[in-house]
Amino acid sequence: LPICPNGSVNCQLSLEELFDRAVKLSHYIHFLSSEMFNEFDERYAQGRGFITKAVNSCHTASLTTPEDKEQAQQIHHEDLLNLILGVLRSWNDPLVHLASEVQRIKEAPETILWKAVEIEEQNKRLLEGMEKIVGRVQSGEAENDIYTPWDGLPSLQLADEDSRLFAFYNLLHCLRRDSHKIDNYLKVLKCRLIHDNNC
Amino acid sequence: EEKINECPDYKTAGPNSCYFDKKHTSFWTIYNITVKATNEMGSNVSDPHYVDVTYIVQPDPPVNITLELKKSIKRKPYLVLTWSPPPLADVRSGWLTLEYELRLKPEEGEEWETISVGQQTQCKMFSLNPGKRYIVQIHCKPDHHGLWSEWSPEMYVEIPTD
Amino acid sequence: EEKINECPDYKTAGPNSCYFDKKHTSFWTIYNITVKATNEMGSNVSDPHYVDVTYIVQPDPPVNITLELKKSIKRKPYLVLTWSPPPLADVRSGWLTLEYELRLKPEEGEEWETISVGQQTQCKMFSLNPGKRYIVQIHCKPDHHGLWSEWSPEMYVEIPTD
Repeated sequence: LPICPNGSVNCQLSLEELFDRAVKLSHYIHFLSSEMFNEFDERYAQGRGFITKAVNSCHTASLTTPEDKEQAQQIHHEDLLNLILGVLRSWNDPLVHLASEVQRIKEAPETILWKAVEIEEQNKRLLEGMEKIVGRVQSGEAENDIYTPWDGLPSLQLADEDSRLFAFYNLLHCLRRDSHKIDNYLKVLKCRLIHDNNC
Repeated sequence: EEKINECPDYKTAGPNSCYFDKKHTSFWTIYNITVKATNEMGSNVSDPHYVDVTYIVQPDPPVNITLELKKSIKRKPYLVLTWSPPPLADVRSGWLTLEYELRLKPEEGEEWETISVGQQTQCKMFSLNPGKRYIVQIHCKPDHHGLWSEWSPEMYVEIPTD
Repeated sequence: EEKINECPDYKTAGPNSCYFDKKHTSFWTIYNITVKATNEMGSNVSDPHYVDVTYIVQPDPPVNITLELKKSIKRKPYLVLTWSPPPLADVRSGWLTLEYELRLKPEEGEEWETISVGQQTQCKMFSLNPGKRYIVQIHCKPDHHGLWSEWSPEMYVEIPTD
């Protein structure tokens, strides 16, 4: 199948190809985020009761995101796309610092270090793809205002080990949750826009 | 501040149980569940049990499983299996994505051979022993988190010898 | 509007070549590549060549290949092959799904028999000629787009005659 049958006229990936790749990437990012959280939890969080404090303390909590299937299906696709963009943008900054700060954790295993760097890179890549998708789907100008700042860097550098480890635990816990949301929402959008809700 | 809710339904799941339906559970929320026991002497509360329903979803087994024997160009028999997601699992909307694993073994054999087939709903099985009768089963799981379903009922297929 | 970028690296891939590393390839884009030749008489540009990097991914060959001769209940020999995906290919996360093909032929034979085994990483080979020495190789490819890897190094196995 020739890639560009009519030469350079409109020679770009189809919306379906863009969504296929976005879903593959979001699946991969969430897989890595889950594994990183589990590895960190097993190695640094056992018996410290971090889960009790990690309830609803993500920097993206202020973004109103669909919590079940009905809500996800009621939201307009442009709003859901912009929401995904907003969550991805909100993770750019923390992922940059996570990738560098995680190197300072005592005996941090290579598998955690590698994943932190890989997730940061793939998050940027997914953001690039989402901007292309929004550009294709959006009627008006892409909304740039959905974004929540992150001010968690000082807590990743605290002297007290317990507090510092909790800060990492909480960040990884939120990354696992938000990357799962993004993966779910993208799969819903792909089924809606490409497969007419018949995946 | 923490909102504490009493169990919405003590009956549906039988004695000493609490049943939370869809209205009482949402994804990506950590529920802190404790059980309080009271008698005339007073009461006591269990340690908290933390649950996010995202991680405990268990689907029903796949359905509509078909087995079809085919011959490759070089007359070698191979098996084509197809199946459908469990009806209650809404994969159509994309909210739930399932992955599948199948297992097979010669009827009198001991060891199952398990093959993961990702999100596909069909699979071709090669390298089957002519003249043998095989048992085949399939199960499924949400793509990231959750529990494997039960195995589907056993299905049998005999590989011809010619 | 189309942005035209010059080749980032004329050296790494040897003479008359251009090497694009990860930083210079995005998988959201179809690249239009042309080669411009210039001499004292002037210059000329080739026809455009369109590339989508997803379509040209070529994995490394499978590794850790094991061959094991077994006897079926009816004393007939069969061969069990197992292998692992190439280390650099991240199949565990579902980022890349590989399918495999194996080929074998009697050592002095001419014609390879090629068998596709889908995503399985093990295969049982029946109907082998006792007393014959076989050569076996395996290669792999991304499941949708991409190129077959090189064949794995040749492995030999002799089928016993008793």
